[in-house]
Amino acid sequence: MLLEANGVVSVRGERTLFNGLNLAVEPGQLWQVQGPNGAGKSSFLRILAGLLPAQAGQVHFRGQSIADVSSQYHSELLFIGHKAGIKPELTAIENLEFYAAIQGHPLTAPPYELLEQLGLVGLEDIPAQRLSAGQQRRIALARLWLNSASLWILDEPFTSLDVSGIDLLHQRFQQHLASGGAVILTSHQALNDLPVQVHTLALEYQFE
Amino acid sequence: MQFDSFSSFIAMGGYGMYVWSSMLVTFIGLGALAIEAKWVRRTLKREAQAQQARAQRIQRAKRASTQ
Amino acid sequence: MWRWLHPYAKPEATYRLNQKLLPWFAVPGILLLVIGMVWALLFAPADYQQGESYRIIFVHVPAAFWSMGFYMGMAIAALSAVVWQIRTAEWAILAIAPIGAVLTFISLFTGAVWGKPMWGTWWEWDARLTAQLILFFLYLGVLALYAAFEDERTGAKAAGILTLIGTVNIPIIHYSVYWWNTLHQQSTISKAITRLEKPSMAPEMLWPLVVCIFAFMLVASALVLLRLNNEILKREVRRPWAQAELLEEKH
Amino acid sequence: MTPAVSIRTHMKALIQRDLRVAMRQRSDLLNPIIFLLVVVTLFPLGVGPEMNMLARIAPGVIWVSALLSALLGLERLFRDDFRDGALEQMLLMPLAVEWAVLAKIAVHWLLTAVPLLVLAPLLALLLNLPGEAWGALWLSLLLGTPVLSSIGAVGVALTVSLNKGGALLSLLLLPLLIPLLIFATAAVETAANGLSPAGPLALMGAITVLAVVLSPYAVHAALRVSVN
Repeated sequence: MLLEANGVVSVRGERTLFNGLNLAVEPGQLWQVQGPNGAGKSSFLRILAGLLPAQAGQVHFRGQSIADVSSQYHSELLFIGHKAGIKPELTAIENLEFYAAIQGHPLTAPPYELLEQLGLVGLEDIPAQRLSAGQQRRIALARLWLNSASLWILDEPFTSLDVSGIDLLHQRFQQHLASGGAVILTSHQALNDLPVQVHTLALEYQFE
Repeated sequence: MQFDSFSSFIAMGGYGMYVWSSMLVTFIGLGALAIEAKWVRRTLKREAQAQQARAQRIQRAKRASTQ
Repeated sequence: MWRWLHPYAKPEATYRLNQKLLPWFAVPGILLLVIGMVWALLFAPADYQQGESYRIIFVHVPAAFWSMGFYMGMAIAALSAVVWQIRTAEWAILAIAPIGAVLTFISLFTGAVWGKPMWGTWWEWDARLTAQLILFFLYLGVLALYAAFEDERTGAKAAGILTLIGTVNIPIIHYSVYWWNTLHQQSTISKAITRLEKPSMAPEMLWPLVVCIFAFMLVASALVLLRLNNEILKREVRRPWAQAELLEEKH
Repeated sequence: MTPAVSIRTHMKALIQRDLRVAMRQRSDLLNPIIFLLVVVTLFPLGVGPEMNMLARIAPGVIWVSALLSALLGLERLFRDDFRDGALEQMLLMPLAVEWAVLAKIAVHWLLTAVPLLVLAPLLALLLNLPGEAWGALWLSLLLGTPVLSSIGAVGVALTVSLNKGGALLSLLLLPLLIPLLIFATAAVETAANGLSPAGPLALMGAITVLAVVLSPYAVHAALRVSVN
């Protein structure tokens, strides 16, 4: 068992987002967290990543509480949240250089080919603030090719990607799952054309 | 010629420190402006080269996609 | 005149004109500067009161003179930028401001260094020095405002407006500072400064000073042209003519 | 399997990135220091140019102005990182977050204190600070600025998710910085009177060590609250 959540409770303000959520992720699995806006999809992902404390319940990574093994957990985790962590003053290459270095795969050469595949050709050395939101998102997603984390937690990775971008991402997911990794993501789109089995966890909007 | 020897020229009647530091700062200031202008021009040249490389990359990508 | 000037409001034409003008400022400027400095340091007689230390005047006065002069130049550029929307004038503001700031700094520094042996203190809150310091801040303000804008076009516009406000303000600042200084007039040093800086100069001192003032004007103008061309290229770097211009040269 | 990455690599990468970002917005670095210079200039214009009086108020004026200018640029420490999500990524780094915080504090110190230390003699000169006190002023700034950066980091970490900005931060931090102000000005004044400033400076050193060692933990806790 790679990641396991037991009875996770989250209360934001006066509202209970979810109560007693369970999830068990095995290597090679892709999980989609579904639900309407405000159901707490992002909060759930942030709890799984260890950014947000849960009001109750535990999250275990390889059988140990993530709070106890946070260092090991974070070295095997890749989290790309709603805010992607791309510094707007730096170029795509400089941003990726940083993340590659801290993930233990320092870049030897600028990853032009990868950026080209992601539709960022000609934009590699322009400060990210001059690029569109979608293009900045692609820079963040390029990190998926530049690390060897086993667990990916991605918040709406397909937003503002075009068809070929989505295709490329699907391929990468497939590779990752085949090599024993796992993916947890949220998405508004149905993942029908993904050539792997998609496990789903549905959240419902709680009015209380 | 107001000074009879080089050392008296450097000494400036005991005010050497003041006179020469003034001259130094003045010419460093003006020189820095000139050097900065040259330096900016060089970064602009690099920018133009980067632009060229970028255009080539885009063209290559276009060619690859039409094939 | 407007019709004659108009083609030069086009960036490329201005760039070519500047390139042509540059040697006419730079060469005589450097030549005069060398002549002036040699004359000032080697041949001009020593002052009977201040000895050799007065030779600082040959850099101090030109710098102080043109720090004000270039602010006026900047103000004219700002006026043309704000009133007639000439883009090259906007860039001229940005080309002049750092040079004016450096000249102001030189005048402040040399003033302080001159003050030390003469009045025994590096700095005195004398009206003239204080006004010069405030001028320095005005220059820095223009530069900081421009740098704060992400969009260079709006930044240049804002800097132009600030320059004009500063121009209106300079006389007011000047008089208020002088008034403030007479209000607190207790030190004899301040009076001494005013007295010392208005000497009736002997011609053998005056001439090298005039040469230096001219030399500073020419050299600083050459620097303005250099910077203005950089500013033009910075904005036109995507245009074919600028690309060709930049990629051609080798160094 | 992800290769192990040392703390040094992490801190180096962080420091390098932050310096790069700072170099892209140089004006943000210069403005507080120009502000400091202008504020110091205002005092003679306000109280009159009498050199003896200026010499007497110089230590306090310089230190109060330095505190105010330090508060100006302080928000930058975490605000931008919070907005673009880099802060989350920092909390997810596989090293104790305290190290990352320490790297951020070090960069902030480098970018704010070093210009201040360079400018300090000029400020002393403008306010006619007696020559004997220049060394003490410089040392007090050298010892005091790490405290500003590290206690400032705690304040910014606490307020970064609020859109309240500077006033709240000043309200929060200035009371905490009062001891620093007291010891620093005391050091400069004793030196100006020809006595040894070692006592107050030693106390400042102790405060500095305490602040630098403890603040990363406080910042970490505060960031956990803010990044929600």
